Amino acid sequence: MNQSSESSEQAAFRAHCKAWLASGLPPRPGFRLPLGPLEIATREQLEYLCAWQKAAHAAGLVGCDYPREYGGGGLRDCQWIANHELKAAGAPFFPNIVGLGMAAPTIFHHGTEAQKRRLLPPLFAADEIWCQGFSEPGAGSDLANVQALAERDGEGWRVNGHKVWTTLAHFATWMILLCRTDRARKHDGMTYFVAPIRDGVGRGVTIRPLVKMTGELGFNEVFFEDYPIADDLRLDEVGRGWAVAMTTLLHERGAGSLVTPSAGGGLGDDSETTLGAAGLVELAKRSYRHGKPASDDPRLRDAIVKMLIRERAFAQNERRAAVPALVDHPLRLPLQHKLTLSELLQDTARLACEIEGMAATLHQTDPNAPAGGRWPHAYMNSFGFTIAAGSNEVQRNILGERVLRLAKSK
Amino acid sequence: MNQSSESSEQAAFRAHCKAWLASGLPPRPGFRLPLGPLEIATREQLEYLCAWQKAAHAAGLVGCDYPREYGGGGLRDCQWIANHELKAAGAPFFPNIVGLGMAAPTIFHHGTEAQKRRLLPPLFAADEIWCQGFSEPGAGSDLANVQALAERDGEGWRVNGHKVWTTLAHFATWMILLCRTDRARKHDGMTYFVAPIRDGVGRGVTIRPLVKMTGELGFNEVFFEDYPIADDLRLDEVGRGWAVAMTTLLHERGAGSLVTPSAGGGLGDDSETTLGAAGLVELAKRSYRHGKPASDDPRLRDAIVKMLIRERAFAQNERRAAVPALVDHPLRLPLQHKLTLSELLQDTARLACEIEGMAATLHQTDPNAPAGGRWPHAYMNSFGFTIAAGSNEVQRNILGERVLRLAKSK
Amino acid sequence: MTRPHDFGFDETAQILKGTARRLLQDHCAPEALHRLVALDAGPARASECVWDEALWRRMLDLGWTAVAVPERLGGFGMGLVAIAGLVEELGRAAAPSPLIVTLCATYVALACGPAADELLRRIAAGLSVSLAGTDRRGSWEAEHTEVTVDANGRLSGTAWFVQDAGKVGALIVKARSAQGLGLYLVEVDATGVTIVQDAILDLTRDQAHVVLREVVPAQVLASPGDGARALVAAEPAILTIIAADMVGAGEWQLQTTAEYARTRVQFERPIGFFQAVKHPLVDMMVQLDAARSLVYDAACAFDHEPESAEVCARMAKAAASDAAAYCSDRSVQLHGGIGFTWECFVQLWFKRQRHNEVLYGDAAHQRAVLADRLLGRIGATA
Amino acid sequence: MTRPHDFGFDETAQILKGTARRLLQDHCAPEALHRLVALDAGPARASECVWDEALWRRMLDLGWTAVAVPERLGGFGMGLVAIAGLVEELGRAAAPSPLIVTLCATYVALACGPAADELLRRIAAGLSVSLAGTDRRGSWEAEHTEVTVDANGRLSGTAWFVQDAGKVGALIVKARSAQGLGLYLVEVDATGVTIVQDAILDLTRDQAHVVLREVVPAQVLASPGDGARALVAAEPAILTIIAADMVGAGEWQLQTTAEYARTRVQFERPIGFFQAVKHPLVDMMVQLDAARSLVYDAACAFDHEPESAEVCARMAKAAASDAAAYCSDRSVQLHGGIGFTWECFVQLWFKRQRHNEVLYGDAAHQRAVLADRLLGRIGATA
Repeated sequence: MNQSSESSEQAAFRAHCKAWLASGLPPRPGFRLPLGPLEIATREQLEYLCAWQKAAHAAGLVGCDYPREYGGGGLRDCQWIANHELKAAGAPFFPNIVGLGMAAPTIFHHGTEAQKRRLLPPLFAADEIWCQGFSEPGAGSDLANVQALAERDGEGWRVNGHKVWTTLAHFATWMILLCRTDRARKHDGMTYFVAPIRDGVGRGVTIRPLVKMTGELGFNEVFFEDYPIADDLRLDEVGRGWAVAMTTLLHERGAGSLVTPSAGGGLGDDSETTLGAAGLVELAKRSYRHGKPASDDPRLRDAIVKMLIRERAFAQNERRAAVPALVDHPLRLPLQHKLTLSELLQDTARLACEIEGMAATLHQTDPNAPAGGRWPHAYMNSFGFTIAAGSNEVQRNILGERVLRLAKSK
Repeated sequence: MNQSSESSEQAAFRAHCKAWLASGLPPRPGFRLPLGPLEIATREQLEYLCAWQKAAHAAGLVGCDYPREYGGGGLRDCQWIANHELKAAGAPFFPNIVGLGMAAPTIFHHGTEAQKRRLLPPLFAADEIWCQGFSEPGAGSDLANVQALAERDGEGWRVNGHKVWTTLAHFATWMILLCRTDRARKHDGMTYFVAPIRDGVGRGVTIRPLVKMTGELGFNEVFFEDYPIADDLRLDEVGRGWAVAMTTLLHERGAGSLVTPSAGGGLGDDSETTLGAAGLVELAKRSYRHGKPASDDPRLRDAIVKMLIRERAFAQNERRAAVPALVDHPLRLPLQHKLTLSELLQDTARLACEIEGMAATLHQTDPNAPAGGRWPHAYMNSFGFTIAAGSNEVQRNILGERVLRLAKSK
Repeated sequence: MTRPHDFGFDETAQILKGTARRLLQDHCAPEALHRLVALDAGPARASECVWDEALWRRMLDLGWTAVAVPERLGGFGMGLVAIAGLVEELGRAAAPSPLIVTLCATYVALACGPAADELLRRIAAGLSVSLAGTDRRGSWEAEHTEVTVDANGRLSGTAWFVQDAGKVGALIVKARSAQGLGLYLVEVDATGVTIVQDAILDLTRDQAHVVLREVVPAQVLASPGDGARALVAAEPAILTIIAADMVGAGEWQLQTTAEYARTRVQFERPIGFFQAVKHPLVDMMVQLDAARSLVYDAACAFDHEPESAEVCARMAKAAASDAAAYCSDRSVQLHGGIGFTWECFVQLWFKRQRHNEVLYGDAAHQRAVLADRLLGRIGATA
Repeated sequence: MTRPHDFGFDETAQILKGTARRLLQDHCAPEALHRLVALDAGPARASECVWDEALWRRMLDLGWTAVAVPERLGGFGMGLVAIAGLVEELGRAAAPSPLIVTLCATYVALACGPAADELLRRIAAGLSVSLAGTDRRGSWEAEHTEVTVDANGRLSGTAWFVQDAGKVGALIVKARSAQGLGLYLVEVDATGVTIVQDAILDLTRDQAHVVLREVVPAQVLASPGDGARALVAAEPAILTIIAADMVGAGEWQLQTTAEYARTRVQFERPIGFFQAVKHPLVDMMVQLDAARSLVYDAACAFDHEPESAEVCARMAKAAASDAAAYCSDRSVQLHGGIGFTWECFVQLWFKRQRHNEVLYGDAAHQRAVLADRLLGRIGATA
């Protein structure tokens, strides 16, 4: 597929991606791959996926738009091309999701030269995994209420506090860590650190897994007790933590200027390993309602087609977001990204359960569970996505306030 | 239908209703009846309906639970029986809707003996029609913001202000009128009057019809300029207007202790004159989709049955509201009345338009408009109901705050 | 027959409901329930049958298996309206027990006539019974059983999705023969019966498929050809019972989520201040109230006006399934991060509701059947 | 063919869209439009054809009927992506004109081959044309026309729901004969043509049924048997154009309602403070953006990848119809009492959107056809 509006650099890069992907994909593993980075459960899954990210990085498909001195590819506006080709090739996802999507752009925009040179290359290569330390029991949607306290201690800092919902913490080398450094101030009383938490375990850091409602792991609680952190691991100035965190969240919500490296999630077999609407079509053909295939039920057909339309619209929104003449407000489409994607995934999974009928009662360990029991689990896991990174209720506030200029609700 | 839990008084009353209704219904008029009190457009419609209410009152079916000295029937807990039998008989509605539903219970609870004896009998007999003067351009959902000013003027009062959405004002003898009497106070700076507005026309009262989005009349604006009102037309004390208005709204929202006299709206032919879900079934059988009857489209069948279920649930809520052992909170069901009914009517009308397809583009004056073009009009008119008497957004606040004890949103 | 305006929900029904509320508050509070059924979050938990047998003995002491059994057979002969009140409380507590399946089975037995008198006596005395006859596709329709009767009256085949099979003493099995559908009582320990526990999501019940190999039934409840009629007669009661469970469970979800919204503070406000929290809570309440009124309507119709019982029961099941789906979804979302964890109690009700939603046909299935009744079958108009 | 990542929305398309925005702001502002079409609220208004012919002449001066006509026939030969941008602006302004029907007719003519060259030349020069061939049930499907051709090539029958019939100079009529469907150009003033204005709700267009009695067509555009193919080829463009109209109109509804929410004060706050107002506005935006992206996707597919044009166009029409329905509903509700009046401008867009929703098949119709394409026809799996 030749793209009429591509620069010659982009065209050459696309050709390179295609060529490399034709032979660069890893062989299927001998074990089941998780459905997404949040579901990585075993070390063997992690190692397989890290090896894959490392190889893709070596081939120039990860971090293409970052400068070369930071481990990037030194290109311009090429990551989306790599993502597109990765997806088309059915490549597995990259495991360092917090690193690529949140830490990298934040370090790039707010880090010192030394921090960028130290932290970014192993991040892109998946040599160092990252996790996020923002949420706390009392600071979920209301992030400005962060209480974890970093106090001056000689040259450095000492941290006490309690973070929750830290994905991948048990595998991570680094954490992006938002702390309060001034109790008297709210938004400008916070400071942003990058914390080497793996080294901290046993020296002030305790990581405890949180069990999800599915019974699976994936999130953690992290407790800090007099945990020491050097001042050169502070990102940007003291008291600027809120502004830095906004950079992180802008990118997490898909609204940042740097495109996050991403891939499909499967290895070619869509209906087996993805949670897209195409899976609904397959499922409906194998399920029964009123003694006939569920795919013949006009009501379900209508509902499935609605999902196929929403899925295509999501992709076309991404496409249109890159065409300035068809965009009214620069944040209007990017800020919808997480909202629409999370609700699409949730509604798709809910519909799949409806298609399954009685069989949706089965746990994924039951041999008769359709599609390996992944849909009811996906439905439950989808709440992680509609709640996390600012619940969708908060997302709607942000869209209403920043794009439609409505009065602030809080 | 014999009701096991009825008192002997109730049973006798039910028998009386049945017997009278067997012959007491008026003959079909030679003109089209409006779909509801808000749609009364001509004097001949009004006169026909007033004559009917007068006859029903004379027969004891209107105001049954009010004392005899106020023109009532002196019975206990019988109005719902009359309403049930009226509906079953397919009786037309009563035109004095603001009088019966809002003014009567308010006067009964807050009026002086003299006010009750003077105002209630002609209200029940439809000799005097009532309208409501609450809303203003700046006080819609936020009723406490009423600005119409009543100032002391000798023995009486002088009113200046601007009321909107006053149904039936052009036919009304009386208006329930909420005014500000103290600019320095909000909720306790209001006073409630009953105003003889027909007599006031040309003497400080100007009534201007408001045209609805359908092009029909039904609402009015009323302007007061130095309009004099006697002090004996004040209801309850000066400054108690908000409390009195809450009694009115409680009854308007269906949550009052006195049941409002009501009837069906048709004359036996449901599908022609009502806006219920049964009309959807008929419509679907006469409409076509994909070259087949719309009633054969499984998706529409599903949607129609949803409406039939909601309609039955609404009626069963009314039934359950009278069974204390099956009610958790005294206001929980009554406060849902207006919310669920208005959304049921709106969704029913919207679905009807979908069933009609292209023919839903036709105005009711087009000879080819299905069902006389009433459904698209009903859809538009339904917003009057979802917006009026406290928009449904405000209704949800009230339910959340009063029944679920959530923090106040305003 | 007449339909009482108060649904026939009389003082006896109130007492039964009140007793149930108190017993379950005392012995099946959410903390205790979570400790009992959710101690282990591992996947092996999914195929276990965990319940409180001491609580079950208390229920038996109170005679709850006897409530629907006629007095002449040793029961209390209460109407479905009273049973609905009891089941609401079981749902509110999300109580694991074989009571609900036994109540459903009781209505099937009641529809079988004198042949089931003996079974009803045993139920009144404490026998727990489940229904077995759903096919592998999850269809409960009479014709869809995979169990057959041979010429010697022995049963073979598999009954799928048998509820609380791990807790009951006997099964009412639907089986086909050339003469039509029959209903058979099978003791769970009879020769040739294998109960294979399914791994399921709901922690408050168990489910199994039951493999029958030339099983000699303990009793014939309905002869071949008579079974379908009995099932059709009992179905409105079964649907109403499941709907009552969902309405009770939904009320727990509503009240628990409202309590969280009153106490959880974000942005310096209890989150119930925000309409994005308040209005969904109100919508949960509105949907639940509609479903609850339809449950009592359906129960009352079953007791007093059998000709409209099926339509009313399907309406109740459809409304309750939709309400349960919405309440489950919002109870997790509005609890935010904590609602998404194993340790939070909402997951227990979420999973019970998801399970009940699909039992004996989900909302869309009920509406499809209702459409046939209320709009005529497809093709009838053309 | 290739599909440009930017939909092929080039500088020419930007200029066309920008010019349209400015022209309509100047000559079809909401106040002027309301004065023009809503001066009279009486029922007689419903069957009148009211429009601004001076504005139409400006549009003609700008060559807007020529945009889709190939250069060799005197047009500008622009792609559907550019046309979509133009139509978005017509929708945003709710402009009454025969331009949209003429653009739709242009795509039918383009699909007819050389036989329609003359017609396309006339369109480029300013002829306005509408499509006639919907049956009384509102079906646009090729086989459903009620007009027939006799052996002498004369047309008889009624074409229903003809859009803007009171404004155009000619009609493209679908007519059946034993040989199949043909397409015919009929001048509106030809002998035997009676245009009967329907009474409709939308004030920004007119609609009629056209009665033909042995009408001699001005031209045969597609011979009997060739008409269906041309209609099928043009349909994706027609659906995309109507969807673009809805997306533009929806954006007006969104911005106007948001402005109201920023300025209307209740409870001492601009009502946009309340999430019950804010969140529906955001949902309007989300639905509109999805539809808008699908419109450009569909237009681009039509221009560059015809094999996927139908699926993309139906997706766009479905999404735009749903977005239009939601935006219309909420624009009235969130305006409160004032939104419910004739004098408030929102009623004009509300009615235009309701009309567009059902044109050429509503959202559910499009999804039913899409299901056949994407899931296979019913019965294909069994």
